[in-house]
Amino acid sequence: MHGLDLLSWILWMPIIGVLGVLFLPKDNAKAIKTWALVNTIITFALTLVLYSKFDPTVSGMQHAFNVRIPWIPQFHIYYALGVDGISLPMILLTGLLFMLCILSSWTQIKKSLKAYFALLLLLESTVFGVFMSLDFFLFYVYWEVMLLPMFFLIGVWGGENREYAAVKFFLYTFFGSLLMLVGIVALYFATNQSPDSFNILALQGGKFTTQTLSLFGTTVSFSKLFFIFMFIGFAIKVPVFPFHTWLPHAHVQAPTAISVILAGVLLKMGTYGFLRIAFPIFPDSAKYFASAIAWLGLINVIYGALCAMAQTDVKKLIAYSSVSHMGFVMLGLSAMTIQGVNGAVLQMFNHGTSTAMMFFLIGIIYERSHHRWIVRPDGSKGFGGLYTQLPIYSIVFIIGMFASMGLPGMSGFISEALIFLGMYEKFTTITVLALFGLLIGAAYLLWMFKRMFFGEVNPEVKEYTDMTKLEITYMIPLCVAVIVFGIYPSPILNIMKASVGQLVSLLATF
Amino acid sequence: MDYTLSTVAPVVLLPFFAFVINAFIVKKFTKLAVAVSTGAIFVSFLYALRIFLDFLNVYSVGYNIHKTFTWFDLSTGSSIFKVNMGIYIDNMTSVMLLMVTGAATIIHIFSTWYMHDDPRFGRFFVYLSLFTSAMLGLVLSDNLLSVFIFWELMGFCSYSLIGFYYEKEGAGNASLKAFMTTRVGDVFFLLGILALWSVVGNVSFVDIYNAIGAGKFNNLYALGIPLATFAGFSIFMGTMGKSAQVPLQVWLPDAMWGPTPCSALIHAATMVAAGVYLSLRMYPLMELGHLLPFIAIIGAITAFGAATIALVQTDIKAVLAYSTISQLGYMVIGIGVGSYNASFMHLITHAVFKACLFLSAGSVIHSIHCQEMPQMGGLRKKLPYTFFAMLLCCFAIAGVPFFSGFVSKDRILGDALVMALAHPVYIPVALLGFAGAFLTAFYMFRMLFLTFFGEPRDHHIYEHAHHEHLGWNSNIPLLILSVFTLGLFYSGSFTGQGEVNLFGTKNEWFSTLIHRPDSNSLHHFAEYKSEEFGLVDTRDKVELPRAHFDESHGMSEKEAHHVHQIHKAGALASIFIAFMGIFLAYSMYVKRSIYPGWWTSTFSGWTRALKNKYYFDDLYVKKIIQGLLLPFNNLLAWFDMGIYDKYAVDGWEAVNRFAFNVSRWFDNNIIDSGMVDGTGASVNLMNAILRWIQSGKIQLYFVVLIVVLASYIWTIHI
Amino acid sequence: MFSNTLFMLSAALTLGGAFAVVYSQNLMHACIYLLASLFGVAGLYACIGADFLAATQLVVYAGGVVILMLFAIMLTGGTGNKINRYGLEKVAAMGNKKTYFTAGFAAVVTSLIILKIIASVLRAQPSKELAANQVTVEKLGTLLATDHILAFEISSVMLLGALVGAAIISRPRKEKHD
Amino acid sequence: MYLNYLANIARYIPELILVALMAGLLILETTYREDEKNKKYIFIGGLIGLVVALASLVANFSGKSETIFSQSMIIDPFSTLMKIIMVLGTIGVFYLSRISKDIYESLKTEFIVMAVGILIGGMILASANNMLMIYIGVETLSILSYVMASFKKNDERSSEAGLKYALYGGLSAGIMLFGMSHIFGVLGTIQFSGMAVNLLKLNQAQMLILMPSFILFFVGIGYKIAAVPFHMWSPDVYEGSPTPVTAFFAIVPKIAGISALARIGFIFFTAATPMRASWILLLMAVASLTMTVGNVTAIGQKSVKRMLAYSSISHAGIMLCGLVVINDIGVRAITFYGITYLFMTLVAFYIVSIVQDKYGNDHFDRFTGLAYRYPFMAVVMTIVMFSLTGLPPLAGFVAKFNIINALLNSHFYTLAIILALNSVVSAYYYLKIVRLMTLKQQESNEVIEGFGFLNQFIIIVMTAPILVLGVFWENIMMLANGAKIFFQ
Amino acid sequence: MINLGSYLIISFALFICGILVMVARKNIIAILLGIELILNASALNFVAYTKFMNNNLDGHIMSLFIIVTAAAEAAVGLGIVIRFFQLRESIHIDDAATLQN
Repeated sequence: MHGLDLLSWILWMPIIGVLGVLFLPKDNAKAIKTWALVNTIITFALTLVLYSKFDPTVSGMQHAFNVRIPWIPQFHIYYALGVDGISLPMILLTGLLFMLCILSSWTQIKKSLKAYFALLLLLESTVFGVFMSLDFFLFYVYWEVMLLPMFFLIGVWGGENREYAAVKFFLYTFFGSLLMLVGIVALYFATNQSPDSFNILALQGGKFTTQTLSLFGTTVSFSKLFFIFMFIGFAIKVPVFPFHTWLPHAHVQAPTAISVILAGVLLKMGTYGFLRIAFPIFPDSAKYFASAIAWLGLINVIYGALCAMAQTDVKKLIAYSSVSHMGFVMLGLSAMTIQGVNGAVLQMFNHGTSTAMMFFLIGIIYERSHHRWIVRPDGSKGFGGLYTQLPIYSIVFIIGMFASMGLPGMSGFISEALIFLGMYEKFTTITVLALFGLLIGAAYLLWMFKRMFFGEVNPEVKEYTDMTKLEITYMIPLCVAVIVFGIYPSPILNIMKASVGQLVSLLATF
Repeated sequence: MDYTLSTVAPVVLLPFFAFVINAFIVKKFTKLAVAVSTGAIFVSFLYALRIFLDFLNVYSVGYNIHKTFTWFDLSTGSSIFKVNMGIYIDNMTSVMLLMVTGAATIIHIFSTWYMHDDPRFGRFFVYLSLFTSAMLGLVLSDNLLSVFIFWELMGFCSYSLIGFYYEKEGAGNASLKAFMTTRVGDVFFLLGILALWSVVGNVSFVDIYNAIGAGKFNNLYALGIPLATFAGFSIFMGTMGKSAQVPLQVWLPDAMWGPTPCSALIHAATMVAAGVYLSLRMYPLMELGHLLPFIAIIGAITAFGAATIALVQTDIKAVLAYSTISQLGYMVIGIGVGSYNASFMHLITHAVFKACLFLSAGSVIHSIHCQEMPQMGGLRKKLPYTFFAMLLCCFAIAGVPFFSGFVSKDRILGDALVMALAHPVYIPVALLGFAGAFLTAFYMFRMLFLTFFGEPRDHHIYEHAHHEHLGWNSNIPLLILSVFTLGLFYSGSFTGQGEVNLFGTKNEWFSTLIHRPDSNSLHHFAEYKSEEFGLVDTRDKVELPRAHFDESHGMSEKEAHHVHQIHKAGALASIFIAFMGIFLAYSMYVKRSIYPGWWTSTFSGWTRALKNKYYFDDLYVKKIIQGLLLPFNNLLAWFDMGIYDKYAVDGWEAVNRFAFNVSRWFDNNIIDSGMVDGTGASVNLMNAILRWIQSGKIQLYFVVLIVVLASYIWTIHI
Repeated sequence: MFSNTLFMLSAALTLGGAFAVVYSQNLMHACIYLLASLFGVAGLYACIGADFLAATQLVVYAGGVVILMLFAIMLTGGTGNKINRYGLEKVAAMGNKKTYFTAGFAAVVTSLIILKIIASVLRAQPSKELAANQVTVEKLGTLLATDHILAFEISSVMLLGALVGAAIISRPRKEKHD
Repeated sequence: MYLNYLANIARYIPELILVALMAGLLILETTYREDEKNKKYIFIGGLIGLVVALASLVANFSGKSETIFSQSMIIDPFSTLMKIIMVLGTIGVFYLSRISKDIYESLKTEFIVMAVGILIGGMILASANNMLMIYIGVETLSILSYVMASFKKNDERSSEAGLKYALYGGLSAGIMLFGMSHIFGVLGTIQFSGMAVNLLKLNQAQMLILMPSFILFFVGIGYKIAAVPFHMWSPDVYEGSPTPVTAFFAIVPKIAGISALARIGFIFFTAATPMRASWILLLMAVASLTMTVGNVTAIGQKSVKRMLAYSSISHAGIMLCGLVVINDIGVRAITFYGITYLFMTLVAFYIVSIVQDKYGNDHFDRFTGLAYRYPFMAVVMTIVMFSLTGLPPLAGFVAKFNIINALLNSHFYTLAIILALNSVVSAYYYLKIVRLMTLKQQESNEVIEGFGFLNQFIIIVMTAPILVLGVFWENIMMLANGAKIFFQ
Repeated sequence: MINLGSYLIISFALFICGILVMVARKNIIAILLGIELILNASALNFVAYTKFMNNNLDGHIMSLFIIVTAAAEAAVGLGIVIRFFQLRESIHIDDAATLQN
């Protein structure tokens, strides 16, 4: 098909939305919102079309969708897009969450609507770009451009300490991505600037196992050094301990929709980076560092969970829980077995839905209470008796909470179980320790739930109203997702398994 | 009978659909929702009954249905990974199914009366339906993973039902405690599953048995422990959590915050029993892992310890809760001493009489709106049917002959005695078991006497108590259940010794059909075939040999005789003990010839310990959680944000500023003051500051330029 | 012989002038010493046949730079008050022990650099016959008008700019803030 | 026969135009009365002259590389491109000086004359092919710069800046000359072509003289591009000078110095002599120091102008990284960097200047809430700041990418990592402005007169290349690729 | 006696004197004197090298231009000094230190 193909449509549709928002009059809030919503719905519909046309038996990139147009021929840089089983779940998730985020922002955002929706749509496009790029340069561009809207979305529409959080988020990520940039360019020369130097697919397969370079007078393995570089770049995004501290700040300060995007999609970009780039390009080093990654993942799980338990701000608690849950993804990746990696990818998707639910819910209550204290700094209860006052909200909260906890029958369980199954034989000790992460994970969520929802109704809480129709509307798809994929994960697993299998068999040969 | 999707699945799916439907309609159509739930479980009961009758009809030890379907499949290329789900029905399952659906039906019916005035009447049934379907799913599961899934779902329902009265702070605490405590066990259970999966390749029961039979576990180690022990222990930890064994027993008494029918169903009859069911299923693994003595001791400690605590409880439900823990302890002893079918039988009998006890207690509570026994008394006249049902149940639990409790508990104790005589390690087990039996009889009758006998202690309450009338959903269920406390339903005889046949029940059908899958008999699992789940039964309908009762249980005649003798002695002892207990209770609380206060004041230290439940709660909550975990968490969180983030991460900015300041300070102080001014040693401070302000910057620049240049030239050689 | 004598005299004048510039405590004197030193340099030029340069040195420095400096000194030291309105001394002292110490340090460091170069130069110096001194004016003239005509032109730009600039900067007119 | 020194004078037309322009403007200025306001013909004339020069430069670009004036000058695509950048920068600064209040109305004409003079010096430096031209170029740049720095005649700080600049420049020029004299002594010529030939014949002892001399020589150019540790004048001068002058200093002398340095590197250090290694070592040390010191010091600044001064130091350091690799890729990278740097610096200074004119100072606080008053300007400033940080898809990123590219191509991993880390540090203070503009609520609704429609339009037009070059950099890259250094 | 060594040493001495003056003096005009000394040192080198090393008159040309630029620089420098004096009424170098971090 000449002209734009499906992937490009998905990629550029939000940009059309951005332009539309920019041309709409500033005062017509409703038109802006509606336009943004329609745009995201179309985008999501396009991702569903992509899903329907996807051939789950193909292990590599789906040739039907591949795009490869020269961009900077001199450097062999292409506008190359593609989709495979690892990226498709992420694309679907992105399309879904952004659509819901527009709805969630409907009433919550009151300041500079126009800029907000323009930036949100821009963010959507960049996220798609990251998940679709097959050209390293393009990938990097999207990876970095993503920072811009995020910076402003946190910084302008965030909480009281938003600037600090935004700057921190920016600098952290920027630091990591610059190391990645060095890695990208190094790869460019390691392939002797061949026409495939920036082609992510062509770089894959462990072509750099024997190369070395000298750094500070010592000989270093090329593969190991740049694996570490890429690892740091992606690990910051995940975030892997000890690069995690931007996350609580960013989450707490960001407005609801942005927290959702951040936790739901952006964190996945890090692990997606491992799957798409770091592991396939440096499989030997990935193997070499597997146990280190596993230990880091374990630290993430336990450390994040323990820190979450100590939080008195519910959003911060969920932020730390993201640290913990992404630790499971890292564990799954480090296992490098089909169970583990499939589990990790599934966990990426599931965490995207469940944590999005949690952040939406916190946003909903925040809109009513304008605080998020479980326990106020003076020791009194911040909430209490929400269950009595807001029954629908509570039930949705329970669903989200248990999905996040990994209750069987909810989506989180399957992925966590697969991850554990995948890693048990390789890292028994780590598995045993990581299991306690599940325990603590349940503890902090339930404890939080108990303190917020049980007991007598606080006088303040009496004034809260239950979820509005709009809020229910955007929670329903997520509720459905966490339950349906908990019972029947095959729709997601089927599309990813071939691609994951390919990756695992590649790793197995090293 | 054909086992197809349409004949088996409804057992689980009907309550589940009821749950799904009710979840949406409950708010508007409460009555309809209740009807749907109750109807669903009743139909489900009929299906279960049909299955049970089929099994009873075939009457074969080897009869089983194993059907699987692929849940999801991750296989690509050469690597195979598949997760199968399926059903596995054997004799044990069919009995369990019948028990669960039966108890659930009765409790549903009872709840329509008991919960009627509750504002969340409908929602209760939603949870109940979900719970029932989860429990049935667990029972039907063919593998540990799905057991785990349903196990956790039940945990969730239990959590929700304990926290049913969410306005109460205590309910929140209790539900949290219940979920977290069982979660400790669950985590280990999951670990066990992982360990088994690594050996077997999946976790279906049959494959695990086969693997054990084929010796696949030999010479395998996990973390330096033999793998069988490791996995067995992990799974048994699951049992300990769910079945409230020491030291994870703390949650069950608190679980009484839930509505009484839910206590009856979940915390007495089914969910807590699921733990024991799991260990029974994994019996070969426990045996292989040499865990039996450990299990027996845990069970004995639980059985005795809980019984002692029950002595001092004044809350009627608390007594029942501790008695549940204690009885679960007996089941675990049964596993530990190899008394497989007695243990299972106790599971069933206990389910029945304990459900009945709870419902009776519920009836009492509903009638007087009070749970404290010291305020009751004399209710016999006002609640005759309840009293009757409770009396039968108390006989059963106390181990009075002809009642179901006697049949099952006696066999466990008998086997414990056999084992104690053979291995000294079991001696404390037997001793604690018998002592516990004595206490059981005592405290159950204490409860009964305090409630129904004597004079009303609180007249106000007594006056307001409703007179009981026979009602289809109020006390008929109790009576139905109380009928099934008779031992003959289980043993086919009154005494449990297999001598009298009645009503055409098969001779000792329970003992005949439920067979211990021990290492000797595992080989026949290799012949078990599994089929794809479908709408048609493709099973090869082979004629199975009908089972016959083997009095010697496969032992040689001499051994059997020896065992029989010991059993007989044990039975006599336990009968004696039961009556002793009842008599003691009678003399204390009815005749008042022994003054209980003397005991409590004489053993005041003990009493205090008992009242505080041996300080387990204190240890867990105050010491471990509040004393260790939370401070550690706070420390960690403080470290994360206060130290790590502040200094290590934001520190780079500080480092930059520091570098900036150092360079400035260096310019101003070292070069300027130090080298320019510092030469004049007598420069006073004021002068220094003045000069510092009016520093000859440009010349400083010159000096720096020259010095750097020199350093370049002297370091950069060609 | 003459050239040797001239060299000796010039060198002495150069170095003496330079040292005097360093230690003189009077700015006016220092300026005159500088002139002497520059004269000495002109003599040194003359010794090795750079006749045109020597002449230029005399003309430009004696006639231009030093006079300019003297003017500047007079312009800045003129009025009777030694203290300005900020309470600062108008014409600074030439320096003190401390500054000389620092300067000495700088000088030592500099000499480390230069000695390194000079030592190598002298070590690598080829011994070859010196050509007789010739008149350089014509050659220089030719070079300036041919090979280095561009430098010649650009220096005119530079001088023009410097002229205009110096005029702009030092025009005593106070500008209005606008 | 002597006339062959004038051969190819046609290639020299751009500079000639500018010389004529300078003289012409001076004459034109004399026709005005002293107190006449708005001498716009000078401005228009200057603009026309620059545009003509630009046109002739563009025409020159595709011509073949050759030396003119008896090898005093090289006209090659590289120098032509660098000159184009300088001329563009000058044009930009012209307009800025026109609208700025930082330069007295009566001195605006002189500013233009001086700027043209400096531009000539810079262009000479960019294509200098002997030491004399280098020296004359540097001096022309410097001496006129001293004047420019003290252009705010009634401001003590301005004249202090000029003073510091003059003194520091004097010392640097002296040191440079001292180095040059020894180089001349060893190599026996001042022509680069001859020097390059003689260089290969040297023995070890002579090399030993040459390397320190080259370092001394380096000082003269290093101080012009404000390379650490020869940078110390620059923050003071940048802060003290009027803002248009600062903008001018941040562009023309830097670009000129970089191109001279690139040429020197190419001519003397392409061959694998022992000196090459030490030259590279020198440049590496200087480049990493320049980046680091520039960035670290920029963090602590309160004045935006001073911050930009330090930031321009660090950018010079990045360009120096491109010089470390003495090959075409490095040259291409710095050429591209120069182009983007030009636009980024211009836009930044335009906005700073306009804000400063309004409030009388340029503290960071003055930018607070700008996004709510002048969204376009805030967006533009944000784009520039992110581009300076090196964020795709902006030109600054592509420029940095090319530098890293050049570094890694020659396996300078350490330097590449230092560059990357420095970018993070720089992000911090660039973000500070963005943060203040967008994240903080506005303090007032004051109208900033400078942001009229025309000025906004011009600023946006100047920002366009930053965006376009970030995405469609192919063509400019080809251009930069063609701009190879030529030497005989 | 008239050889390269002596010339180099003279120029070396001039250079050092220049540095000493530039660093030690507190008077701005005096510092300008130092610059002249340094420039002369370099110019002398050029001439000396022309004579003793290579007989290339380009060295003379360099010297010539050094003299020229020195003059121009002195003119501009003194102009700035005078302007500074007019504003500040001081030619103390320490008074020219208001611009700092």
